[in-house]
Amino acid sequence: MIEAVPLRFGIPEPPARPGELADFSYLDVPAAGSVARPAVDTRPSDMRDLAYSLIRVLDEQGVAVGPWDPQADVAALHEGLRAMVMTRAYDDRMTTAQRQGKTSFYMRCTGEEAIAVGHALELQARDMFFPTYRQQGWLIARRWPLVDMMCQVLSNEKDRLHGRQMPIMYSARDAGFFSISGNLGTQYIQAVGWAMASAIKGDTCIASGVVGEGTTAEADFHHALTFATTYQAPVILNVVNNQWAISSFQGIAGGSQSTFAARAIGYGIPALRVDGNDYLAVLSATRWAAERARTNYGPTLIEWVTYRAAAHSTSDDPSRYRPADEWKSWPLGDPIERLKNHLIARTEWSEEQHSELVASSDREVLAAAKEAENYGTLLDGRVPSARSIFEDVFKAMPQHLERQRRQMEEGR
Amino acid sequence: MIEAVPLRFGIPEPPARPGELADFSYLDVPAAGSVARPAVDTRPSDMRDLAYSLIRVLDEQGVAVGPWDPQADVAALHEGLRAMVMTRAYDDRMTTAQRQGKTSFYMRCTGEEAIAVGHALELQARDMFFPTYRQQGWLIARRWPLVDMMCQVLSNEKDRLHGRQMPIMYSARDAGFFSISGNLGTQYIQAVGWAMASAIKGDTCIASGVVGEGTTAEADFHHALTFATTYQAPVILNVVNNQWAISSFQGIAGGSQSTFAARAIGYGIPALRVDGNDYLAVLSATRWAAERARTNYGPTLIEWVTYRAAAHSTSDDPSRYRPADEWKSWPLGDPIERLKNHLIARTEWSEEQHSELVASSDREVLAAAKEAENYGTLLDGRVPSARSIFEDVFKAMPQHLERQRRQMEEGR
Amino acid sequence: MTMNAAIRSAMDVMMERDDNIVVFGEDIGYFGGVFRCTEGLQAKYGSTRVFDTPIAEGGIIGAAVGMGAYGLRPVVEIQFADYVYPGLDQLISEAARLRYRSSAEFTAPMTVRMPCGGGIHGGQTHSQSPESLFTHVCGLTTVLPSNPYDAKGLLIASIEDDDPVIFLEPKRIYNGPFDGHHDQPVVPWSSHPLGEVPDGYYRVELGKAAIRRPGADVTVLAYGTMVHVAAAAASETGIDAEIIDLRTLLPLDTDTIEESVNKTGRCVIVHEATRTSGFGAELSATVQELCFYRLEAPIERVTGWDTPYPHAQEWDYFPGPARVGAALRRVMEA
Amino acid sequence: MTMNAAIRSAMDVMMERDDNIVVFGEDIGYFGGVFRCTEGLQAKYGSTRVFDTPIAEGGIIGAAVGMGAYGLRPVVEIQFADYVYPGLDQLISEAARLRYRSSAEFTAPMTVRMPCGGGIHGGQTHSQSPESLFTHVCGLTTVLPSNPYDAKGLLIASIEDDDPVIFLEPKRIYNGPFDGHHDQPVVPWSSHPLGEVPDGYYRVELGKAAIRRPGADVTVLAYGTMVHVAAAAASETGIDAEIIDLRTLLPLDTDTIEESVNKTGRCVIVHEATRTSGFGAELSATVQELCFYRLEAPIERVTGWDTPYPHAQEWDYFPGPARVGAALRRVMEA
Ligand SMILES: Cc1ncc(C[n+]2csc(CCOP(=O)(O)OP(=O)(O)O)c2C)c(N)n1
Ligand SMILES: Cc1ncc(C[n+]2csc(CCOP(=O)(O)OP(=O)(O)O)c2C)c(N)n1
Ligand SMILES: [Mg+2]
Ligand SMILES: [Mg+2]
Repeated sequence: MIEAVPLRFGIPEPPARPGELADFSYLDVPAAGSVARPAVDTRPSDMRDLAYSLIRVLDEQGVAVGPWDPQADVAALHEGLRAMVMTRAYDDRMTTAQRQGKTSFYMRCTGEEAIAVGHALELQARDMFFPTYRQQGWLIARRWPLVDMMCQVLSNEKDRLHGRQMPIMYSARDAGFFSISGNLGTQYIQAVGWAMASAIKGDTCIASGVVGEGTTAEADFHHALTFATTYQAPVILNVVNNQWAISSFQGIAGGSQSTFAARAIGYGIPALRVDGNDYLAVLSATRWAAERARTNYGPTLIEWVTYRAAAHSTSDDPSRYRPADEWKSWPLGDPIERLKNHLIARTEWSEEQHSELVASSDREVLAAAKEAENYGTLLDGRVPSARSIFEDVFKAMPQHLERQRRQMEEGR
Repeated sequence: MIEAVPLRFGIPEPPARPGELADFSYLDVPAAGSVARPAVDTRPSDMRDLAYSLIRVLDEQGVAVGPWDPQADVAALHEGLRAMVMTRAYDDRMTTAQRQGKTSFYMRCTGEEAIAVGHALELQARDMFFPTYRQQGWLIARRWPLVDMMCQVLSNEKDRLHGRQMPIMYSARDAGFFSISGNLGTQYIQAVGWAMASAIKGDTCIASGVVGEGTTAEADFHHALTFATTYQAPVILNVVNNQWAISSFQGIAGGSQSTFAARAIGYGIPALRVDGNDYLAVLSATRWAAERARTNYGPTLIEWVTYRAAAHSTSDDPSRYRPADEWKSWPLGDPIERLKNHLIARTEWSEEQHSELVASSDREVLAAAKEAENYGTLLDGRVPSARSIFEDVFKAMPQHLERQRRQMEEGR
Repeated sequence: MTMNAAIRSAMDVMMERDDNIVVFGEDIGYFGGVFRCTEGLQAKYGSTRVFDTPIAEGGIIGAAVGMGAYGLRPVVEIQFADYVYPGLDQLISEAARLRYRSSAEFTAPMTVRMPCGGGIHGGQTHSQSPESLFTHVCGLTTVLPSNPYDAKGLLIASIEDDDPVIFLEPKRIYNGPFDGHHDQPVVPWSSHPLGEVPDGYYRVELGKAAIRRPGADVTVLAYGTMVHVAAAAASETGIDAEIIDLRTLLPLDTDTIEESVNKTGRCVIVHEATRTSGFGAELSATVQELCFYRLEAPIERVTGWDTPYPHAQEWDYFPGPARVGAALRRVMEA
Repeated sequence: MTMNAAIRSAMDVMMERDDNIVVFGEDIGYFGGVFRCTEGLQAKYGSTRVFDTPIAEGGIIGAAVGMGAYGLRPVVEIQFADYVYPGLDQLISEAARLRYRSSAEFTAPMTVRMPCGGGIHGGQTHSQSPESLFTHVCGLTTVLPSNPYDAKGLLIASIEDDDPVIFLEPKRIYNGPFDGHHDQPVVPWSSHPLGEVPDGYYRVELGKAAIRRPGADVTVLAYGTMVHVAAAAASETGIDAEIIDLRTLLPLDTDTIEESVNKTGRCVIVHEATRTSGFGAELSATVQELCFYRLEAPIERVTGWDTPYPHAQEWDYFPGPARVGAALRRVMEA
């Protein structure tokens, strides 16, 4: 019998706090092209190592290398670049609108654009995406109207959601984009349920759900993996590991002891761990997981390793809890820069074309913003009617809600 | 782009239903002694294979072999055998009491006795056990009074829990046995919280929590593993895989795609998968995990592979959903038989001694039952007072409960 | 027909009519559910439409929300209402809000069945009546039948409803109209008019109460098991009570309630759930808002006590005919 | 002192006195919480007693139950009351029941803090007031302060309580006594008497209401933000209302309520939560039970509507001084 030592309480600490030097040595970055690509019908138990590696396609020179190179044609890559640049322009504009008081709140996805954009362009029209609040890139990639996005953010008279929802809580069924919930993680098991339904009906479309690495701690993450494995649901379960959950670094969610991709292993679900700032890796990993799902090989979990370059939201100030310049040291760089360099390396793009793309995106966003603001903003008070807050609680308005609406109108 | 095939919905089916031949070919049973025993300070990532193997000590001849042999002395084994035999005698008696209407409900642990008994005798007095309703073996191994156990089951005037709780929902702080909850899984994260508290205080005692394999699907299983890994809590997380959750075989909880032990891997928690009907393996695996926890190497998950030989509870009839004789084919046998044979092989026990142990245990249980029934049963209505139902809702009874108690007494 | 048979029949009838209806929950497939409410459905419709689930109420309800968004109509079982809490977030934050937050782009047409109430020696984790929690959540419809005929018709209406419906089943009356006299044998539903259940399709509309016993002196508001307890109390006290079986708690049939209390001027509310913030509170508040000037006596609530449901002292907790009768006398004497 | 500062001070004072007190929750450690209520505590007491948690409300509350059973006194933060639902099972089935089901062998002395209420354009997932759900759960104490002085004293009393306490913090009044006039700047707590908060230890007892404004004509029952809204309504209508700040919802101070309503004969109840089965229902039912023969007008409830909390139309939802004033006039004219 061992003699008793006092127990110690451990709590993971981030590598650097404000004032300290950024340090990402905890992340090891294998060379692009170094990870094997198994056939999609490989048994999960034969590819567990994928959960501990990092799938990368673009090397330091921006050249696509290795078995995960999606061999994407140039038009597709231009389309992806357009959407990423537009997404960043959109984020800039909406951030400004919030500062001007035209809306109450906004959330950027800076540095993570490749994931939602690549995913959107790789999946099919009838597939359903269950996003978080940081997947606006999907809507832009699917060319959902910028003006509609903005009207929602501005809660104005043209807001499809009638001002009831907080800014950025889009819902866009026509773009295969499920209504965003303010409650973390709930959409993950819903994505699995949607995929089960598709399989129950013998349909051909799949679902894809997203959570951040912090949200993997919620119950619905576990429920999603359990149901996905038991029913072999045709679903892609994405974990966007952007290293931070508001002020909590990924170690607080358990990232110091393992990868988030590895969570899937214990459920018998295959997992890919992917450089989320490598647009070609995003296309390729999405394609692999989608093909598995579509051909009845079941679910796949993908951990996208990226970095939340901006504040959590307009209510947040990251300089309170992490080095202000941490992003500069992020080993996986900027997804837009990397795709740009790849296209330039292929002589399919130039700095001039890129500056023009950035400028034209800004112009397009600005024009859309002008139009959207014509329909009102939270600031000028041209918001949807109070009457509408009683609608859509139920399909048919029950007596007690009609009574309450009357009372509201009588000022009771 | 692959062409679309209709999706299929899969649902795992047990190998055999009533009328069919029992079939446990899904379980592969390695030879005793074949699994290596790593040092307790081994990194989790260096022993993942333990989650897919099966630790066994007793070979077909009942001889203890291999690195996991606990080298237990004979007295300790006799003590374990006594507790297992007594537990079975107790279950028999209480099952009869339920049939006689002396209590409303009972749950047996037949075939699983080794786990709670071995665990109880291996852990220390100040450690805290967070059990399910199938761990009565712990109380008997810790020699908690049989009469007190019975009075709780009978809800009589001596019931320490004042008849408020359903039968078998024991609470025995003095035996290091946490209050049993009727809500599955809730105790698992509580065990982690208790262990965190012990570490926070620099104490030396550890916690051990239990769930059945079916309950691994609940949220609190995930919470327990997440918190245990993040704070490296000194806790043992047990999964008793007895193949069934009421009528649902272990595949419904995801057991067809992986082992339950493997769930731990993705959290960076080491996992042991152990023959739960091998008493020596139970001692040995418990010792290994407890030593890790006590020496600040953090949590361990143990999957105990066993079989629920009896009905789920007295309200259940397993012949409706599984072959009536399934247990006969169970590859890991009966834990009592196996320990008995081991001791006989060591010439430290005989059939005669065993029959005498069984007989004396029955006598002891019968005597305890007679005494307990003197204090009343649900049948004769000598149950705790109605007044007491208002106590312990809060530490001090608030005004509104005093008022309600008066109203009850006035028949309002 | 027993109440469980009526509930099974409702699912059977609807599954035949609409193959977007799927049924799942813990032990409900091959086994047919711990209360046998789904017996035979898997054999008839196959395990693609009727299947067991992992033990995860949050997962069950969350998956149902996703399926509803796809276009199915899930009918799920929570094994006991006492175990719905792990699924409350998916009910409150998701199922109840989905239509609203997406402006009807996505909806959650689902029915969540769960046995509730005590009287079977189930102790605190097999006896609870959490209905009032659901009625506080806008977007949920809450139904609680008192007999086989209503159970089938209301369940069919619930399944056809395009929004989430909580369907609570008082387990103590699955087999007969238990009236609180636990010392007497329960008469089976077969000998009760409301135990006569048509085999085919029919609806009992949501949001409509039923007057079980017309009366002039006092209005009793009850639902589920308590409807039968109230009837016993009325006949035993000889008080001419008008017994209203609410059937649907939300939306509430305030017209029927208002009319009755305006007539009787007296009101007794009975439920099994704990008293504080139980649904009786909302009923009492509503009645005095609607009928204040007609009330001749204080509205009384007869409820479970504000304690967990005890095991051995179950009948001291259960609001039986004696307690209800005493309340009737008090309001008549007031 | 602001209300968040008062809350921080309560934890600080108690952590100094009792090293069994630990504080944890999402983003509450190094960062100090999204509402800064734990700012500086980790620096002062170290990360063994003040630490961040994974994003799992069920895990936070479940771990707290286990720690309480060990002998610690956890004080946990749920980032928004809207996110407590994943933790409800651990609260309802475990924390609230542990003492009862173990006959006091094990207890859960813990405090669960959570910001509640709207008025910050937080939409439906940052504005909810779920207090009535907690009041229906026997074994839970529910506290909801309206000012910094009470917030500190009540939080200290809550932390010292040997059973689980739900401590709701109306986020709209963290910085000042907002009275519903959203078009006007909020006066800071520094210029309000109840913003004067002693640095040291003191208790405000649980279960005791406070009369904020004595009055003869009508009793207003309110808590949290609504206390200030009611005060504004009273002064703007010139109606001599007696405003009772409940402070603790359960156990409820019925003596103070009864005495006041028996005096005024009129009662208006105000809360921000949705109306149906909100805590106002229990208050209304209780008042008519206690004061039936003294009531001269129907009890009125002024509440949030039975819809999710809208974002852009927040002020159409929020029960402001105009609506409360109108109710006061109605009951006076009745
Ligand atoms: C159930 C729930 N708990 C807490 C919150 C508050 N919250 C909003 S975002 C967030 C951090 C999420 O981090 P992560 O999952 O990593 O996503 P990221 O923001 O990094 O994209 C928290 C705690 C919430 N919205 N819902
Ligand atoms: C939260 C919750 N859901 C459902 C139940 C009903 N129930 C009681 S035991 C049981 C099966 C548990 O199976 P398992 O975890 O494998 O434990 P075993 O009974 O096999 O020991 C179920 C579903 C419950 N008690 N609590
Ligand atoms: Mg993150
Ligand atoms: Mg089991």
